[in-house]
Amino acid sequence: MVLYFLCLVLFCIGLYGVLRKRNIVKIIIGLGIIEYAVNLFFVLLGYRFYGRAPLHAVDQKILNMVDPLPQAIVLTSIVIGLGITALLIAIAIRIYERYGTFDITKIKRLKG
Amino acid sequence: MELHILLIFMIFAAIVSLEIKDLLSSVVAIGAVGFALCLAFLVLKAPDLAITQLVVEILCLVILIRATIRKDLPLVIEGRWVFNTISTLVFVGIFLLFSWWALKELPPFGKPIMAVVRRYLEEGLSKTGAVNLDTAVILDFRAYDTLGEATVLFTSVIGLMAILRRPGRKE
Amino acid sequence: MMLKIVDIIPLFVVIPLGAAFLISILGKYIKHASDVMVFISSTLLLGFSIYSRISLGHIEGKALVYKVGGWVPPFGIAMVLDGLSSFMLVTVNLIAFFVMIYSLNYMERYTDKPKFFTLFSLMVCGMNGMVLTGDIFNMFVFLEIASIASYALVGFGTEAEELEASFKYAVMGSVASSFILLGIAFLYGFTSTLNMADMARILSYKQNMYIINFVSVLFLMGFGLKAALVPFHAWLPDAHPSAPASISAMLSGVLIKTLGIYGLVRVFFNIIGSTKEYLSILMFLGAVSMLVAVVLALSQWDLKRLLAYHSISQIGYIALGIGLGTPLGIFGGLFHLFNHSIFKSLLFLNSGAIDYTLGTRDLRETGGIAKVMPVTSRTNLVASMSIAGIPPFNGFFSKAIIIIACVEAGYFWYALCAVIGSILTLASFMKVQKFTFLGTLKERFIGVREVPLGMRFSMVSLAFICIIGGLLVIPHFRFFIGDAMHVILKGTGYASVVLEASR
Amino acid sequence: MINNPKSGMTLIVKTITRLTVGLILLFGIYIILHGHLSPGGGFAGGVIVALSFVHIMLAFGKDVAMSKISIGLASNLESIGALMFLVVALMGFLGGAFFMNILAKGRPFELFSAGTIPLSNISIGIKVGVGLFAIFMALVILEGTKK
Repeated sequence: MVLYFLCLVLFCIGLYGVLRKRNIVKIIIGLGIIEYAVNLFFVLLGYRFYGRAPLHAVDQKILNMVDPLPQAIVLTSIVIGLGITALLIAIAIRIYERYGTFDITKIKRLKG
Repeated sequence: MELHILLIFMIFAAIVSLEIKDLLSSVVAIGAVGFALCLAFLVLKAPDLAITQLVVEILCLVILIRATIRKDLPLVIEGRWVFNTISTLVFVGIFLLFSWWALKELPPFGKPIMAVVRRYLEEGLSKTGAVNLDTAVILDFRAYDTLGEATVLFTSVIGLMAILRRPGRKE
Repeated sequence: MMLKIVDIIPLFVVIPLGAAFLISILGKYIKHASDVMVFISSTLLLGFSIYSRISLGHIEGKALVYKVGGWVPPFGIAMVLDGLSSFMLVTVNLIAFFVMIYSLNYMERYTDKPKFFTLFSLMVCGMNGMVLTGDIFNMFVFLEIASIASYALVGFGTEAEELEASFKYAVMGSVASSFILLGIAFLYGFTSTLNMADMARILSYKQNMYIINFVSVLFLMGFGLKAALVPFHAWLPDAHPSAPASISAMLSGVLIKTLGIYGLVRVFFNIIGSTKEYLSILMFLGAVSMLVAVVLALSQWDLKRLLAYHSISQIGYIALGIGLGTPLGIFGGLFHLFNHSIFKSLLFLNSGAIDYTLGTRDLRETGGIAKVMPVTSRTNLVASMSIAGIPPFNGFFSKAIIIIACVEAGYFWYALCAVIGSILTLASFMKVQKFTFLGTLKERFIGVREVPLGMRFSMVSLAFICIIGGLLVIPHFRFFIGDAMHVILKGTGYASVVLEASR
Repeated sequence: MINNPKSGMTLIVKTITRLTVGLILLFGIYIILHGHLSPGGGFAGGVIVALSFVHIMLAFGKDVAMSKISIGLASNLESIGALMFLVVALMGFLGGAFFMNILAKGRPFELFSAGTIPLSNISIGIKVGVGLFAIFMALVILEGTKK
């Protein structure tokens, strides 16, 4: 129960970073923290006390395996996070090339 | 118990990575959060995820450092956004308060109700032949997800190359 | 050869995917390979979606379930084709077909056309996949494909404003996706299944738990941000104007509806089960975004930014219509969703044509191009009439139905907001007509010629659909939207229909 | 060309890289092939393969890595990997449903078992490996071509 709550605290730190920070790289880092928190929350849901990794052993019959479904989902979510981070960094580099700064308060050519 | 330590370390490292002035050290701090997450996956008996998270984390760090190191960056100046800070903190506070009640109704930690997954565990080896049930779920029971997943990565590579191409428009 | 409809369902995702992968290889080597391949894939998709809509119309109120990988649904992923998803398929592929023909000519101004068409068909694949799947995590994955493709497409011109707009859009979009994924995590922990029908069945047993309200707030924030309802609309006025015209037509016309409104409807009506409070929140958000966005649009001088604000206000109409929950209201909301995607993409294509020839989008600089560009001005006139709700055009019918439904359901204030909204829309589009098409032609635009054939063809055919759009109301064609309305009205009955169909 | 002092890092890094790059690539291929037996799989193995190329590029500088794989070849290989995965999926059509695992499942703990899972793993491994290297190359090339 406490673990779930700590996970959501990490989620909120990432959210704070995204909404509050002025530097583009810090915003990307905030998004990374949000991705980590959601992934950890998913795997925490699938954990089982005294569980074993979801791999069959050659000789023995393992009964108490951990839930493999969240693991499949978090694998997908990690790679989605990598895709988004790579795209955001590419945009950030091009913005730095055009505006000369990473500070979003100075990147204000869009009006209205 | 060690999960609690790992989580508190991750929270502390996340705060450090957001608040520190120098960009490069904040990137290194986010690396620390990623490696702690990889350790947490190992403790939670998810070896597949630990490998993937570790390796993806390294690539993320290399790309992030690539983006921040060449620039002669002044130290990050913090703005006086009073209203923005208050509204974010109020939103975060309400969110955490309501989430505490919602978390009470989830099944307790460590005792998941594995309604659908029970069949994966029983038939995983016989139906798909894969020893690693995680791969059996990814590439056979829910292979359509992985097709979407490969497309997401393909889209981000093509999108990245589209954004980084040199002459944007023909004059 | 009566092709069984069930076998077509995976083709909606495989065709655009195959086209995208082939275009990215052959596009560099063969001169027109990307144009030919994207044309074939769009025509096939449009044909299949109309075929599926008509043939599904005959099987009243039943869903078709395709078991991916041969697994029975709760254990594998199921693709569900019912009234609502086939209606959304037709909308998506119709607009994608015309925008594709338009961008064959329009994208000459940009370098690297094959990459554009790869990302375009990936976006269509993401939307088709999201509309078709019966699995909630799979919906998230395809939502991500469509979103990432649209982030890259918004920044396709690599100018300073476009990069800034695409960065803001990408950050807001990823935050929304993380909220949606957190909601999915809570639902998985609570019901331990990912199949939407299975989840709806389990949730109907465990009623009025506190966690359901928390999860629906998460989903409201996530899908509301994708649909640009008012508190979350900040990214849309920046993202749509700076995208290439054909992409802003796709974004405003279809993307915010498929990712936003369809997601909200599926989650709130079919999985969680809509109670009074959710509907009233949805209606309130709709009414507020209707008024706020129209008032903001009045003061805009950039043509595409003005159109972007109108997108937010029209999404407010759709949210208001569907939020009523009454059969007439939902019918009006869905009908307006179809109409809005037609005339809003036509308006963006017109602004693209003006930008293509004159090079500027500012209303103060353009003037009197009716004489020089006859086709664009006539189609723009048709589109402005139908967005403002003038009788013979399709916009009038859907707005009238929504207003009547509001009055019938007793929400006079919302009906009044809808009327005021459409009057202000008419006012701002009169301004557009006056400043761009009437008035005196500036001397530096004398030598301007009409846009090439491809752009003219798609603009004229969209204007034609605007004119005949009103026919969907008469009983013979009513099944086109009626099936989608029945799916929404059945609410959590969706679970029994899908589970029975997947036996 | 290999050890001109100007491009890439110092000589010590280059000699160590010459030793370790082969092992990293081999380890990545091992993880891809044994995806259905031991933890890891197409994604993890692909990223390790990408990291081995990035390792060469960081140590030896841009042009050495470019001589091995140019960015055009990289994006072509990536699309081919994605097409292979789509073909494996479409092969399922013969057996009935879209992603059906139609090949023989074989004995559980063999390398060639579990039907189409190793094929999918290989195609994903190629796609992820080459695609992520193409990302890194695009980032590095952008720096080179200033206005």
